[in-house]
Amino acid sequence: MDKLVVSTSAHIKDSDSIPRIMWGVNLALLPVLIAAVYFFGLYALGVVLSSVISAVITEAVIQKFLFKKPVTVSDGSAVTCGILLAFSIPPSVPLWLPAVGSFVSIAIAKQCFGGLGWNVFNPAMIGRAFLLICWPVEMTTWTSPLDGVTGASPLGILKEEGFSKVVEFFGNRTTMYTDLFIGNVRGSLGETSCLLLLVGACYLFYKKYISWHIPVSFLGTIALLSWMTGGDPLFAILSGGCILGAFFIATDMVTSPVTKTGQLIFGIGVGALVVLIRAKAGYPEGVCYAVLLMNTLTPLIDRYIKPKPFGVVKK
Amino acid sequence: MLKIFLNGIFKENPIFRLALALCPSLAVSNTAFNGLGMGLCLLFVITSSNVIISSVRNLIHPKIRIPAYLTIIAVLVTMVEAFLHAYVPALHKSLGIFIALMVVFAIVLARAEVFASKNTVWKSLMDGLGMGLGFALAMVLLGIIRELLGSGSVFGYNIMGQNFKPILIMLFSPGAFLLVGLLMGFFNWYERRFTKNL
Amino acid sequence: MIKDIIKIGINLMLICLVGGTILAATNFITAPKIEEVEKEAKLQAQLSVLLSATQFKEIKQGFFKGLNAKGETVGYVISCLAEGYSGAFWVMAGVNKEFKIVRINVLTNKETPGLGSKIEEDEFRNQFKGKCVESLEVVKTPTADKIQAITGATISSKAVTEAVKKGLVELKRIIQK
Amino acid sequence: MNLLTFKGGIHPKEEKFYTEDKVIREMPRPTKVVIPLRQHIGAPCELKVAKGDNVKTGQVIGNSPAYICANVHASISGKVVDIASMPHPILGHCLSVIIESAMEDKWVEVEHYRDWEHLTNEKLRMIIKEAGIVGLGGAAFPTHVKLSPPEDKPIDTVIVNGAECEPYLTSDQRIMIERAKDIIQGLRIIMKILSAKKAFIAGEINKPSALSLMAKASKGEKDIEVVPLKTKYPQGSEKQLIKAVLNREVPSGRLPLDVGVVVQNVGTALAIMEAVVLGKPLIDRTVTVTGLAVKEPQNFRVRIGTLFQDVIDACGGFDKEPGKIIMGGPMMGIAQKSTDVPVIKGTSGILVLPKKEVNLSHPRDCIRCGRCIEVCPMRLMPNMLGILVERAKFDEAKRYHLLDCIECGSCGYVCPSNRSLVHFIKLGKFKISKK
Repeated sequence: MDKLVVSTSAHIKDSDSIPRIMWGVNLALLPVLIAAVYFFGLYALGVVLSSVISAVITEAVIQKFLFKKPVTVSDGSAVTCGILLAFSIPPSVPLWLPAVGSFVSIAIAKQCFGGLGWNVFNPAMIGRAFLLICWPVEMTTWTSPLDGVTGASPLGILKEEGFSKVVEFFGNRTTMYTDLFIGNVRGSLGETSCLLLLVGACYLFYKKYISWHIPVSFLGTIALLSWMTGGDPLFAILSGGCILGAFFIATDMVTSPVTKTGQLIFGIGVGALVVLIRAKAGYPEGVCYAVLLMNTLTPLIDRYIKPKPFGVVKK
Repeated sequence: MLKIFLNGIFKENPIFRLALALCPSLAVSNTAFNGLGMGLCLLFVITSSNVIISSVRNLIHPKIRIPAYLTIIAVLVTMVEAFLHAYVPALHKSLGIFIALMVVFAIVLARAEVFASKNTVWKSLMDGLGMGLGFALAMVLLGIIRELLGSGSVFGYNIMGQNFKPILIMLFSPGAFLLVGLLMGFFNWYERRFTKNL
Repeated sequence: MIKDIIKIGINLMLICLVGGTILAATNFITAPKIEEVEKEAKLQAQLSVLLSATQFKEIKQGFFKGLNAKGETVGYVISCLAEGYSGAFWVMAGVNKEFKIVRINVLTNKETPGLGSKIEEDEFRNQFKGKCVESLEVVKTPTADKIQAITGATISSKAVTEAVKKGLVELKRIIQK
Repeated sequence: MNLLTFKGGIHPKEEKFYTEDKVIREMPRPTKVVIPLRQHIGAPCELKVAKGDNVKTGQVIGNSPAYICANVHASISGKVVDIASMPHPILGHCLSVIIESAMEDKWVEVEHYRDWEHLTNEKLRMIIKEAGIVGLGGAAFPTHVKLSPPEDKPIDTVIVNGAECEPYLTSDQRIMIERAKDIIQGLRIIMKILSAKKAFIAGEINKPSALSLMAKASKGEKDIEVVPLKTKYPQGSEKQLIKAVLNREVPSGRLPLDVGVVVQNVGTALAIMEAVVLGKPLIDRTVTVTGLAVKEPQNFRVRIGTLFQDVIDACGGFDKEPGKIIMGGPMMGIAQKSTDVPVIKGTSGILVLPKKEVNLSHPRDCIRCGRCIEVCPMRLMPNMLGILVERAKFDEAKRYHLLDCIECGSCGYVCPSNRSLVHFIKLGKFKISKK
């Protein structure tokens, strides 16, 4: 009787919590991991494990010894970060590479900013950008699924030789779309299988961990802009990291705007930047940098896109 | 006197504590050699500008002190550039525009305004030496770390061996930016620990 | 008020006068030396691509004729501007009398260190030896008669090749006129 | 079916099954009551009795000449044994009159008016003020003040609030089922005072029998309409209710009467009827005693001043070890330190949560998921308010409309980081009011 809890309302709470959401996202990424192992072999599992283990250890060590705060690795956010990083790098990288990337993701992009909730940039994408700058050769060596032959990714062919060569590479348009959709193409570990990415995304929608605003505006903008610039909209969406980025990376709660309108703007911005980078910049793929660039605008969007409070009349 | 000298090296290190002169520290600290060269140039410029400005501080009309200081600094920098070009062309080539840019380095004008214009020649000399040396040491430190991680060597000598995959970002300004940030954090942390023990 | 202005004027004038004098003196000392250094550097650069020559004569801006000790033409040196990945840079190419490349040299480049900057390395440069205009084309696969791009730095490789090719074509036009 | 509602809000587990079928029973007269002199918003009452006095039920023991104030009455007859500062469910401590019960329940003489239609509005307001009636939904704002709108703001509509959107609570629902006719009569009195032309009785659709009984009771009365609302929290909040029923938006910082509406809780309507027609001052109220840790959850008619412990004992005591005792509902109620606090006019329920239902997990930093923004019925940004108050940036928080918050707790309910957003907002309001 003497131990009654006294706290401010509300006294009840729905069941969602940070660990539930983060582990939910991890669960949604599981089918993609299976696809990665199927297409790229057990080595892919090694890459993911190296990334995840490094992320978890980094977070735990920094929280415990540097900041002397409670260790929160069990909430799964470090694991999510590690998986996403591993999914966005080529399958044939040496195993130390994802580990270094995860270290940078967690140490610099996440903990330096104050930990989960305060990071301005998507940690996994910072890790990837770091790796791409530091080891460009390893980060742009793509191997074919199943047989492991290296060569250019579809987007690389598009950049260098034009769209007709891409179609030629796949055989015809139908096989191109099916291969891209199933994931039987060269590309990053977790980017290739649109089908299983969508399966995971459906789970996130079902759990309401993500809303439609960012994915739809992101993919819609890419399709629209590539159609307007004479490209193939379906190819633009299915190739590269678009699907992974739209459903799992750009939708990161911490680094995207909080309001729905803001999220629409964010998605449109990312989409437009992806098309711009693919068309005009040095890289064949631009999801990573597009997301990071829009991350910088998130605080601005949140500052100007606010809900109109109940009963407040616009002057 | 010694205190003024040491002040610039650690307690008010231009890069890590005052966060001044960040532009050159990001741009030309990519190798230890460049860092050292830049550091020595600045050491010369800031020391002589401090000495000259402090010795003429009572002659200059307060209304035009900034243009006057800038003229003095510009003369010194131009001299440095000319001599480097003539006698150390290699360094001149790798430092490039940043030698001329020393004119507008915040740290030089800041010390002139904050310190030299209010203190005696001797004190200003010490301050200039301390600040210059602090800057030079910081630049060499940055240069060593960046060269080691970015090219696997220090002062051109390969250290990391052939299998080392250089961390290329360290050769770019973003890498330097990260490094400066981390070192600043380290210095803050160190000072906080240090003062707590007192 | 007026007194102040005069005072400020004299003040500034004195500073500029003294500063100007010092700079003039500096210039007097260093200018010849700088000229010498620059000349030497240029000669070294030209020599590095056309060893058989001992002196060079400018035939047009950026195009030099290489002469040996006897005053015979042994080849040409072209300095060409390449549009690289992170800005323009100078490439110097030595050409023999048959308009085949002897050597090329990348002078000032800001290409990505460790990647685009590999255009400075011998492995890439040596490919140009003996090539004529027609074989100056970048491919991605190992090749004997063309130029193989550096992995991950196609743009830089292309920039060098294109620049040299352009210079070579121009040189031919000048000489054959 | 497209039911009326507002934008935002949440739908927590209703948990009404504990008590929704339990007929309201009169709780046995307690042996002792503690009646605080402050149970309403406004000026505190002045003491009108002395230690050792004998009082009768319904006797005024505290009143005040201030306008915004409600009289306090003795809720049982007996002897004033002490006047002291006692625990209070909202204020912590408050000067209270402690009455020990006599054998008999003797009432003071009361005047009552079956034919109240002939009374002047002034007289009716007077009766309501004398009876000490306050809003029984929980806010406890003196009702006579609410029924005296300024001349330049005519009231066209009265809404009787039977939404009872808080989980667990069923007292309003039971009143509507058992006293439908009386509520309509109370509403008639309100409409007469305000000369309102139209009245709505609004309730959430999860109480179909209450709504149909209200509809039956108001049959043939053309100006009274029963509106079913979507079951959604906080449907019972005044501003959200007006938005749902009339699609009128109360301007920020203003009152319902600015849009020509007065909202009264069903309990208040009943109390008005009892005061006018039966001459009974507000000495008791319906309280839902519920929660998993209570042995026999009940809807009780409880005398004001009865201690929580006595009420819980009347329900058979605790079934499990209590973890949290809340006055009111789980969303906006106030957690109590002990059971030594009395039932006051604003006590709509006593909710006892067992240990395992108490949320003890630690709050984390905001992860900017935006759920609080989605559910906020006032369309604020609770995440920003929380962070700004945490950093003591109260002026900035004010610019984010901190003062518009109705403290419904929806944001805290959905927050995956488990942040006490209402706590921060209450703190922010307090700090701003101090400035």
